[in-house]
Amino acid sequence: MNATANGGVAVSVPARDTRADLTDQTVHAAQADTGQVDHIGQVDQVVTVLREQALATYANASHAPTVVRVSAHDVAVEVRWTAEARPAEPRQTESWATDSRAVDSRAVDSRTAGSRAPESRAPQSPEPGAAADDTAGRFPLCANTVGVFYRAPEPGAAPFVVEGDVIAPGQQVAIVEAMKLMIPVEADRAGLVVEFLVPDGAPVEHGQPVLLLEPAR
Amino acid sequence: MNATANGGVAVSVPARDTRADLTDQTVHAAQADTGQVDHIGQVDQVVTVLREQALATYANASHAPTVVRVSAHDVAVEVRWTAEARPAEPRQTESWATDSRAVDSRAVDSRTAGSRAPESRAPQSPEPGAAADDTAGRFPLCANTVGVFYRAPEPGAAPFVVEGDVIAPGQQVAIVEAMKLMIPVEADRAGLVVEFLVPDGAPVEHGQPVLLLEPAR
Amino acid sequence: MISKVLIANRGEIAVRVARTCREMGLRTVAVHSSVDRDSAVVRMADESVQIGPGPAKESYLDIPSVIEAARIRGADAIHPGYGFLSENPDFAEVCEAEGFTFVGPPAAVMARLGDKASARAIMVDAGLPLLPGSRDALDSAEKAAALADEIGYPVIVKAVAGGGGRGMAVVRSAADFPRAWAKTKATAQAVFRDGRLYIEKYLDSARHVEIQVLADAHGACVHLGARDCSLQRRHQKLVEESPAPRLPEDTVREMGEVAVRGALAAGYVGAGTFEFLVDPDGRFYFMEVNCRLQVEHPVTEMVTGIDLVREQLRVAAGEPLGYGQHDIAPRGVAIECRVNAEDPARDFAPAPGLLTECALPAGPFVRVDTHAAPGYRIPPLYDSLLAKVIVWAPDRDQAIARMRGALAETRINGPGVATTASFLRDVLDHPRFRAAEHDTGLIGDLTAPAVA
Amino acid sequence: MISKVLIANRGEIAVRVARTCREMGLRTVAVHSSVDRDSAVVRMADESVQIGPGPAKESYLDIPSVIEAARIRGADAIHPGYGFLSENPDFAEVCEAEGFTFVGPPAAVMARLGDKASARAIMVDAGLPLLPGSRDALDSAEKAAALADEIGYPVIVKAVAGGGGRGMAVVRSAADFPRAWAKTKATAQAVFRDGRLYIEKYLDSARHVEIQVLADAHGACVHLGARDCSLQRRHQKLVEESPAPRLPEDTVREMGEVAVRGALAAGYVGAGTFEFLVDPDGRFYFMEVNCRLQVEHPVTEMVTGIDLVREQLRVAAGEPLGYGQHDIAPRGVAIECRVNAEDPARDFAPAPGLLTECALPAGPFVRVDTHAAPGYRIPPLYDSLLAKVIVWAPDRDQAIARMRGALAETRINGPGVATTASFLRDVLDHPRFRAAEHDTGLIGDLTAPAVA
Repeated sequence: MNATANGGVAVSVPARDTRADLTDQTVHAAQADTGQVDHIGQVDQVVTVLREQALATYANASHAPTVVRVSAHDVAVEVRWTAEARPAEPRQTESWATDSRAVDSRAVDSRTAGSRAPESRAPQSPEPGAAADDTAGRFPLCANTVGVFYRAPEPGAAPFVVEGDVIAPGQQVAIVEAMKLMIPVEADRAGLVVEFLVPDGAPVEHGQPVLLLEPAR
Repeated sequence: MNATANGGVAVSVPARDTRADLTDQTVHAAQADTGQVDHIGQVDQVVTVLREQALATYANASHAPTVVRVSAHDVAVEVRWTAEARPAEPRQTESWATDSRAVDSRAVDSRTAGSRAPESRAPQSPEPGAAADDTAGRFPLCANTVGVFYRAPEPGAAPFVVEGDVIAPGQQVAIVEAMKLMIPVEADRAGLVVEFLVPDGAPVEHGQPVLLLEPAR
Repeated sequence: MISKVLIANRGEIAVRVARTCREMGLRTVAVHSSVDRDSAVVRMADESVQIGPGPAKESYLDIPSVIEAARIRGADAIHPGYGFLSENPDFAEVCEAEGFTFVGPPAAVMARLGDKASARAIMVDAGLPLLPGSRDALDSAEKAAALADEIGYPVIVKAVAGGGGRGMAVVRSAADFPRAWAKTKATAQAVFRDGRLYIEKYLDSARHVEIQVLADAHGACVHLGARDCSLQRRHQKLVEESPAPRLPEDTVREMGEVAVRGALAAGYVGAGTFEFLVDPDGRFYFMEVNCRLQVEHPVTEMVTGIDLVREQLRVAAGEPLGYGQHDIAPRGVAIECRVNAEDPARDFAPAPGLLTECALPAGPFVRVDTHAAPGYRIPPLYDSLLAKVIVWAPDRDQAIARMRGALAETRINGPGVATTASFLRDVLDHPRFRAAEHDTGLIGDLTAPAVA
Repeated sequence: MISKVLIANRGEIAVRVARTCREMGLRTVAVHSSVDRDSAVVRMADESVQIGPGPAKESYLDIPSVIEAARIRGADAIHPGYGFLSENPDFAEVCEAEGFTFVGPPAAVMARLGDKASARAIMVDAGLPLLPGSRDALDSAEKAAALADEIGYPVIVKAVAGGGGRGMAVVRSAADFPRAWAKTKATAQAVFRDGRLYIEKYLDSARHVEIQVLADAHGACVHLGARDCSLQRRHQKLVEESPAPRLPEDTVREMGEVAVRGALAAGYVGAGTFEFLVDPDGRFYFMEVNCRLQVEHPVTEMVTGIDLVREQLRVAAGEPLGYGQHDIAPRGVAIECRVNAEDPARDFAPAPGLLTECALPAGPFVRVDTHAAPGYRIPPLYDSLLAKVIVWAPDRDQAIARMRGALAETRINGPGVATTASFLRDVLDHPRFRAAEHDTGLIGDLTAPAVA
């Protein structure tokens, strides 16, 4: 962006409207009301800059935006993508990967967690080998039934596993009590226990992440 | 379009599917309310630049966007794709140019024609100087009121104009009879009469193309 | 006989009329401005004609274009909807002269009832109660003040040529009278170029209650009960219901009887509405006749089961009503909320734009009349009514609960778009509305800045 | 008292139940499979619990998961909708045992009525007419043939354990009987591992007419008139209406009376449906009781004004009905069409997929019950019911015209998606349906390949 672009190029992420189910994250740049770009050649240059900025914004967003709009003075570029038509093979998928979700799910209520749950009854974890940030490679273990989550086989007993333990595939790490049945929660793959995502004795739903693991080194 | 035509830069009017509200490829330029870009040649150049920018944005996006909008001053180009009707090869976009539409409008029924009618009561014509096929530069003259279209001032009289005539801005070319009033249809700009699009004595609606013209050489 | 109806309107009412025409096997012609070329009624109608550019004056209000559209499409009847040309006696007259059946009362009846003075004269003769007042213009401030003393304060001074809330002043004491009179006269002279004034008793706490009547061309006339339209914001109705809550049955019957008497006296044919003010003691006063379908007609339909547009068309075609007052049996309670594209946070400024989301309520006893859908672009040129949400229930509490749920389901969004949906929910929750103790002042109280 | 209701279902009925709960001020818990996590009821409910993966067996049919969901969310009542667990006496029993109010009849009543033999015994004792037949299993082909001679051909041979159209054979003459008996016995043994058979009189031209009953826990019971559900395709209802057309009022009243008598005899509580076959002479025969809300319950709601889900919840909470038979005053005609995601052009194969367009009808006296919306992806795992379009009108002709219009407004599209909407329009146009002379064979006649 050249020196004439001092009208301000705002790139901001507005808070999501609580009612707008169809809207997604929006990266939006406010329009500058003043200033003029005089010559066509200059317009071309400015638009080129804006376009590159728009696409770079898209590429670097942690989640796929649906609208990117950048403008300077009275020149603007806006690009929209529809939610349904997400690419099958996105180059940037890694940055949108689900790794952060398991971590986030502590904070979200059960409803939101439920809506993110994986499809299968078997414990699942997101795509391995994802991005290289500090949660790299972490994956959740999910409850396979609705019920009450317990870390120990009975009150007062030692927990099945604790943070820092390395667990093996098939190893029992917790139980979910459903209609007085004690249903074991077992690891589907090996890993190091990073953190429990659900407190002892808390209700869980099917597919809710209960344990955060990382690859055992 | 001449220097006085600063009321709007219509790159095209979208074809309307009778049922699909959301669909249809649309190449649309926002109407300029103020006369910031004064000369039509300049508008043409600006639109060309913006259009190329829009298509470049599309081509360089890692995923197909659904809307690309670029604007400079009060001139804008917006390109939309629907999820269903995404072009396989975005470089074909230039074939969406409007030239063929005026010709097609002979075939469409009045309802469709109505749906393509320009917004203003003043006769309008599409953007000149587009692609270089054999209909290059042709533009329609539209009825400005609902009524019955007549080519001659009275039954048996000679028609106001015939195919091949060169007409001047303001020249009467036909009449529309509405509630026994004879409302003249006048040319808004000079041109060579290529063809009448509506038979003598046929009903027409507001905005319906009645005459096809091409620039007088 | 009618076989093809031109719908001389737009928006939800055009769709509403088209639906009934379709059910009756009548062909439809939609007319539209260039802005509305992709509108719902254009898609729904059998044929359409673009009659002009966006501004209503050059399209929906342009009589020659509407008439010519009817002619070139071979329509034999014209339904005017509400607003636009619906209460224009000239239009009704041109329709008649040009051989089209106007779906509404005869032009001459419309003209008589559209003029305040002649309407009042007809209704007084028919025995309808009017607010105490002068009825006719008073030629001096002294005479007016004497009359005001006689009928008792507060009184309202009104311009004969007034309307839309302008050219009127409420006077609460004899001391204030001369000044208010002079000031209103000056305003009337300036605004309407007609300084004539009259006075009426002013009701501080009044409810707006109206009676729907239906009359055929053979002398039969029935009423379909009352609608309470007291929930208004600056004379715009927001919420309407039928029956009128907390209004004794006897009062409603009496209002219905005088409305029928008035309609017969005026030679009314078609669907019409008699507006009354009702004071806190249940006394009612005739205000005016609306010579057309009302926006709020669905609440009457929901409680009576009668399709008013169907009846309009039948009567316009010369058919007899075929039923009498004793056949009308309203059931339950219906409420309508008008969802407008207005922003309550910005003093109800119009908030048009593209609807990226348009989820409307549905389910048991919920009706929506609208022209909106996802992808619809609300043009800024016309009125802001976007959708009417109507519910029915056996009683008022259930109807309110149902409406709250329906409004909660309503999700209308888009860049720049705002609606009154959530404001309406707040209104429904107001204790005075819940208790049906509201009057026409409620919304003013709700939205007015708090004063000490 | 009920204050929080878990809705143990999905699709349109879950939305339907949630709406009434909301209107009654009851909190709602939606349960859903992982596939349905973004469904309409999940958005509408106050809370939601994912109870399992997509397959219904591991989610909607998994009793422990549903019960546990109710427990962890503190629900005090469970509404089962229709299908899934709604007629499972074990589920009703577990609900009772675990301290949840099951919104339906008591488990023991459901068990008795769910068993054909015990249901028939109760109803015979209560004086309901049954088709002539053996009622109980017959232990030899000879005895069966003798009985068939006695009741007269045609007869139908049915497996005691049969259902869903399997394990039955129509026999038209004594000569064919032995072979049909042997073959049906072999099929029954193979399919149901139970070779017991019984026989009944077979009606060639029968209408399926059912009576809606409502009973409280204090011995009060009313019926809400009849529904005609004769328009079926392979035992799947497509179009339902109330009242049953061309059925004399006396017949309907008599059917209603015996249904109430049967419900009281069975100790029924809640909303239930008595199914009858009606022969061309107007004689009716009890078939079975459906111990739940029916898919077609809206047509009864539209003519009576009674919200059946509300009544179910009130009765389940122990409230008395509070009204008697003379308070029920059906008005007009209601018709329901089931819009299924099936392709009539491919023998009604399921046609699920993403809905890129989902425009549903609206307007006067049109109701839509659905969970679908633009952007909804119909999962292939569950039944194909996408939307129920219900209309009301003063008479049947107007109702049919209104339904035709409503179906014409229905635009549901998406890659791979097909619906029965236009097929239903054709059905409505069939002269036999128009004349109400159709029976359960009409759709078979419509869709069967023409034979010489």
